[in-house]
Amino acid sequence: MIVRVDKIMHVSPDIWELSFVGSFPYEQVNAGQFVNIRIGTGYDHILRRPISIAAVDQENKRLTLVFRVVGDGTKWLSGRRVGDDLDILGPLGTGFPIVQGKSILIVGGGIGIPPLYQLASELNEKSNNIQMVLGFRHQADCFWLDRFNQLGEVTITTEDGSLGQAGYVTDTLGKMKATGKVWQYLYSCGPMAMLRAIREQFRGTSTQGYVSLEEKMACGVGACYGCVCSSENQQSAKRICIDGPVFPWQEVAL
Amino acid sequence: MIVRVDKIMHVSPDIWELSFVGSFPYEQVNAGQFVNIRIGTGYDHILRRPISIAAVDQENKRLTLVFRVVGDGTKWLSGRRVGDDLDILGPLGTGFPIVQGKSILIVGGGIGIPPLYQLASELNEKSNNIQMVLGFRHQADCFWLDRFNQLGEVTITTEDGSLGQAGYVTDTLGKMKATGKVWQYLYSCGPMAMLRAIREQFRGTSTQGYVSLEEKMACGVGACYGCVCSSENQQSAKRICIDGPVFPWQEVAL
Amino acid sequence: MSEGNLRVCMAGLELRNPVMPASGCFGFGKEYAKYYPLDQLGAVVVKATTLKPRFGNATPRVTEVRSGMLNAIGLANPGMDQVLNHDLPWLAKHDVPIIVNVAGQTEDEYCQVVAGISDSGLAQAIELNVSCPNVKCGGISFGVDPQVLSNLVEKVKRVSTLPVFVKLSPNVTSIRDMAVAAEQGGADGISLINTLIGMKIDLTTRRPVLANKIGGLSGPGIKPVAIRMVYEVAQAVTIPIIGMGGIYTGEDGIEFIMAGATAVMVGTANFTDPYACPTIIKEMSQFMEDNGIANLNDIRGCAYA
Amino acid sequence: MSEGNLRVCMAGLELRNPVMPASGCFGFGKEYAKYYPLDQLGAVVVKATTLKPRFGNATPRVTEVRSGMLNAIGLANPGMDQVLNHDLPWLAKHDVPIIVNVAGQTEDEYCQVVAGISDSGLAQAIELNVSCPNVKCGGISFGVDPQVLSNLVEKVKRVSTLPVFVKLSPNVTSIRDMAVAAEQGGADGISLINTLIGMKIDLTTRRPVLANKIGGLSGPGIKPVAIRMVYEVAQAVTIPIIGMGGIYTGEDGIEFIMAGATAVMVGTANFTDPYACPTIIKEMSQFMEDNGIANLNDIRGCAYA
Ligand SMILES: Cc1cc2nc3c(=O)[nH]c(=O)nc-3n(C[C@H](O)[C@H](O)[C@H](O)COP(=O)(O)OP(=O)(O)OC[C@H]3O[C@@H](n4cnc5c(N)ncnc54)[C@H](O)[C@@H]3O)c2cc1C
Ligand SMILES: Cc1cc2nc3c(=O)[nH]c(=O)nc-3n(C[C@H](O)[C@H](O)[C@H](O)COP(=O)(O)OP(=O)(O)OC[C@H]3O[C@@H](n4cnc5c(N)ncnc54)[C@H](O)[C@@H]3O)c2cc1C
Ligand SMILES: Cc1cc2nc3c(=O)[nH]c(=O)nc-3n(C[C@H](O)[C@H](O)[C@H](O)COP(=O)(O)O)c2cc1C
Ligand SMILES: Cc1cc2nc3c(=O)[nH]c(=O)nc-3n(C[C@H](O)[C@H](O)[C@H](O)COP(=O)(O)O)c2cc1C
Ligand code: FES
Ligand code: FES
Repeated sequence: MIVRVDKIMHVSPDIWELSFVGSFPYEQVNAGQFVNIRIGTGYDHILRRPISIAAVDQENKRLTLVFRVVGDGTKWLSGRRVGDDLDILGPLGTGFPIVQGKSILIVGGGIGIPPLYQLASELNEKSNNIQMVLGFRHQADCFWLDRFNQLGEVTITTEDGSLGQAGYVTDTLGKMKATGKVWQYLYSCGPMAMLRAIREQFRGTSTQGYVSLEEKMACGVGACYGCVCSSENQQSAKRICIDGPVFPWQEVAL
Repeated sequence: MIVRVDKIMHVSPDIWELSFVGSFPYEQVNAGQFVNIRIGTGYDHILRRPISIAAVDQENKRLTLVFRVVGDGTKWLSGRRVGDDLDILGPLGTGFPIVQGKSILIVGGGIGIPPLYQLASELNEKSNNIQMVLGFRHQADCFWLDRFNQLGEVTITTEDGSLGQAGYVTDTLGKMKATGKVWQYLYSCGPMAMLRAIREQFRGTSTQGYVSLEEKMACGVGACYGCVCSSENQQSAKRICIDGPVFPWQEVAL
Repeated sequence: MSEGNLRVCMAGLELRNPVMPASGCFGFGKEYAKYYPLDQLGAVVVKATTLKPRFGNATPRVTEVRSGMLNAIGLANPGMDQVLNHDLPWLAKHDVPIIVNVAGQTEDEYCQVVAGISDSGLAQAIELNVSCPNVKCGGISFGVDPQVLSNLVEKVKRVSTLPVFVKLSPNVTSIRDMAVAAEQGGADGISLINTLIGMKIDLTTRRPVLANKIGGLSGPGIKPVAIRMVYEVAQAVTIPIIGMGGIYTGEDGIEFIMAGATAVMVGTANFTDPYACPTIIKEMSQFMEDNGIANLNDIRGCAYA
Repeated sequence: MSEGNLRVCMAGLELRNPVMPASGCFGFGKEYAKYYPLDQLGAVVVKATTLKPRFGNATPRVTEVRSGMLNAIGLANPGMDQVLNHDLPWLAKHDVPIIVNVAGQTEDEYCQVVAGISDSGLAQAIELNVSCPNVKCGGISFGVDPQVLSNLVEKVKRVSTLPVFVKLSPNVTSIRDMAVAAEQGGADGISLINTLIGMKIDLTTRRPVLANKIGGLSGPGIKPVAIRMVYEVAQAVTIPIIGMGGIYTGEDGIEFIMAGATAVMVGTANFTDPYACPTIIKEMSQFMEDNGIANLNDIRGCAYA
């Protein structure tokens, strides 16, 4: 479907925030889902680029993405201007389950953080108790901290200690766990190494975890078998674009 | 080189006039030369499109093209707007020789007509006596008639007789020749069939003719041997992009 | 839709139009059924099916290149039993012919799967995939040696009551020899082309992007190779040809028909635009109307006829 | 220019950088000398030269396709005598190595031209074109049969005092077999790839666009096939490889080096931008600097090493 760019701005030196308006099934969005974006109009870029839904504004019928410029596609996207058309598909995939009245830990790393904003918003509305640990490389990479702060207790980590706790999110998680704190649910999105480490940290605990995975995609709708991950227990493949990107962490091989 | 679009307008339903300004060796242009235009910026269209120089305004450093939309490239070109950049090479090729104080017949057909305007302008400055026969399909296809009228005596032909003489330019040429009129030089640009017919009409006369040829081009600079025509006398190939597009009519096989 | 000018009959199959999704680019149909009714299609061609379930290659399995993409899926599929018990029954509820793409590592495996599909009564045709470049010994030898191919087709034909299309690899010196071999083996039709073998290297990691290193090149960039092969094969065999490779528009589809194809398949374009197939059908029909062509037979192979 | 990080030595040739125009895409050098000094190039590779002058095929000979072009020039060239008397002497005045691309229809013809070029002292290397898809019997059989190729190379080597690069056709089942055959015949290096065979049909005339019907596909769209072939051949032979096919940027050039090429050629990109070669040289040098790579040897073949 064709939507219209409504806002586009830097939120850190190489990270952009883009909002669009126009006919889109905003009401169907679940936190953790993504949209698949057509890059250009010719034949130079024939694969769409998946970007997570960072925030949806039901009232104003407006959807916001946050993305890092890493290659041609995201560069093109960052060059859109207010009023430009955008050809998108979505919402795609299976998002995070939204629980009610629980104690929750949300852990995000880098460009995995955007969908956690929509997640925290939805969880916040369902009277959950939310604690967040968000990891960035440097202070300069941080974005949307004020927004996240409105939804729960946020701990920032930076690899170089330029803001918040120094080190990786897992260092901070270790300290938090050491205080005896227990969470019923853990939601996480970020680099594979981070997801793997977190699951290790919580192995044997009662915490139920959900992780959002990434893989290069061709179709984005489950048709090409390009984006699979293997499941922990069975031999069968899971397609990240349709069975995920969010999976209960016991169900997938990280 | 990069030039800037300065004017773009329809001159008939599918024919456009485009002017550009910017650094270009305007003073080096000879009537009959062409520019080679980059279409788009990506990899969808990797071959430049050759378009004849229709008019050059030395004073205002401005060059004008007239082209018909026949495919993707010319469609793209017709979508340029004032202020847009254009990546062009030129002036390319060998143009018409400019004689002085002679009696001259200029014959053009369809989209072969534009370069004849620059030709007539240059010949007009050299005190030549210029007669022109310009053939179009319908009245609606005609363009620049007022401009041509300022440079000599113009006869229009249309295939359906909707303007001027009905029929082909060769019909009109036949009638003109029948009056006993003789021209020292004949310059022509248009469909191959027209050029061939005209040369036949003037075979055995003292008229020295020059024809401007077209062929699909890749490099436009003489390097690929894509655009050849064979010479009448020798076996060797002539490259239309560099040895032409203008040739003395006895030198090429039409 | 009333694209009457697109009706084709091929190897005994009556198709309302010649446009079908290419194997591997349309799953088992379910995914795109969300976007439009599948009965608009000429047929549905499903993912390569093998005897046993296959996970396929390690990821990344797909990557974009200029005017195309590379894939090294590695014949991932849930295996024949699952396909027969779940995927085909679901698809068969739609009013559209089903073509099952079959892959194997041995003649025996091919025959078992073909027999299973054929006996099930759930499909209308078989497409024999002898050209997957992404699986070691995954049929590729069947796709490069005319004699081996001819033998395979003969054996498969014996166990099939359905028409069998043989899908050829373009990665051969003579596509004509392969097509003739398939015809001699008894094939009811030829599908071509599968992907060209390609590679992309990541300048940051300094390694091939795909975990499998090499992958199959598909998309707009390969169309000229595909058109040439259809043109060449159409003059060498009498059985129908299903042409594919980079079809993105109705005009692309028409170009394949003019080159000699009876039907066409659309692969990569589905990823760029999920509505690619219905759009191409409309555009092909429009071209026919605009040019006063009543039936595709009137232009089939006109480029060489 | 001080692209010291691009210096390469190959088959005894010292090149200031590994970037040269591909044969047939740069005439005999004169045309592009108007755009920049030729001594910026690693070498100049001239149009295929044959014993006698050749007019080549009928026109149209070139046409654009998505992300590429088709050509069927048909080895148009002024013939060896003219090349030796006019074109090479002009080029030889420049401080840049000259590689002459040689084509023929018989072993004898190849040998005569190679001997003529070699004896003239006007060139620094020979590139044996055994892969032109646009000429009937125009060398293509040399390009598809390993034994025939090996014999040809052996004979040519006997009459040449210059290093001989063998330019392979990608239109074969096994590029590796062809490369190994060339090496066994005594080749000093391998150039690859020449064009893929393709076709485009004009929907209005309903005939192939090119007068020759088929043509060679070049440009950005073929790069993945070329990279794969360089990668494959680099592991099969010990002689240097000149890689080409769709190089448009410095990163493309680097990708070929990582795949195993020692040098690269730039063809179609010259038509899109006459400054393509010097731009690519600058960009490759910049990549080296940005990534702290002192010498191309440090990344050559790193994708498989
Ligand atoms: C479900 C999902 C949600 C995503 N959400 C976001 C998001 O909210 N914000 C954001 O900035 N990015 C997100 N990504 C990653 C984003 O899709 C890629 O960064 C983007 O496709 C790169 O395109 P490109 O053309 O700019 O780069 P390319 O030139 O294609 O590649 C540049 C780099 O990006 C990597 N890359 C390419 N495609 C993908 C992909 N599909 N997944 C992961 N890495 C890729 C490549 O390996 C390469 O290192 C998401 C990916 C997935 C699968
Ligand atoms: C020296 C020269 C001067 C020219 N001057 C003009 C001019 O002043 N005005 C003008 O309108 N056109 C001119 N042309 C023709 C113009 O170059 C083509 O119409 C244009 O390249 C078509 O590009 P396209 O992408 O729109 O069409 P395509 O999709 O490339 O082709 C559409 C149609 O145009 C024809 N065509 C494509 N390329 C050429 C070509 N190089 N020469 C001739 N026909 C071609 C094709 O055969 C086809 O029928 C000139 C051509 C040459 C060689
Ligand atoms: C992701 C992907 C998966 C594919 N899987 C199969 C397959 O399972 N069996 C098969 O015969 N061809 C397979 N193909 C090849 C396509 O069916 C088709 O032959 C090829 O992609 C060329 O068409 P296109 O350019 O329209 O994509 C696959 C192609 C892609 C891109
Ligand atoms: C117009 C044209 C003419 C060519 N002529 C020759 C030739 O004479 N000899 C040769 O070996 N290769 C010839 N080639 C092939 C190129 O040298 C090169 O191998 C091929 O185009 C792939 O590189 P590219 O994609 O950078 O163009 C020609 C290519 C083109 C486009
Ligand atoms: S991207 Fe195609 S199945 Fe997920
Ligand atoms: S277009 Fe290349 S020689 Fe004329």
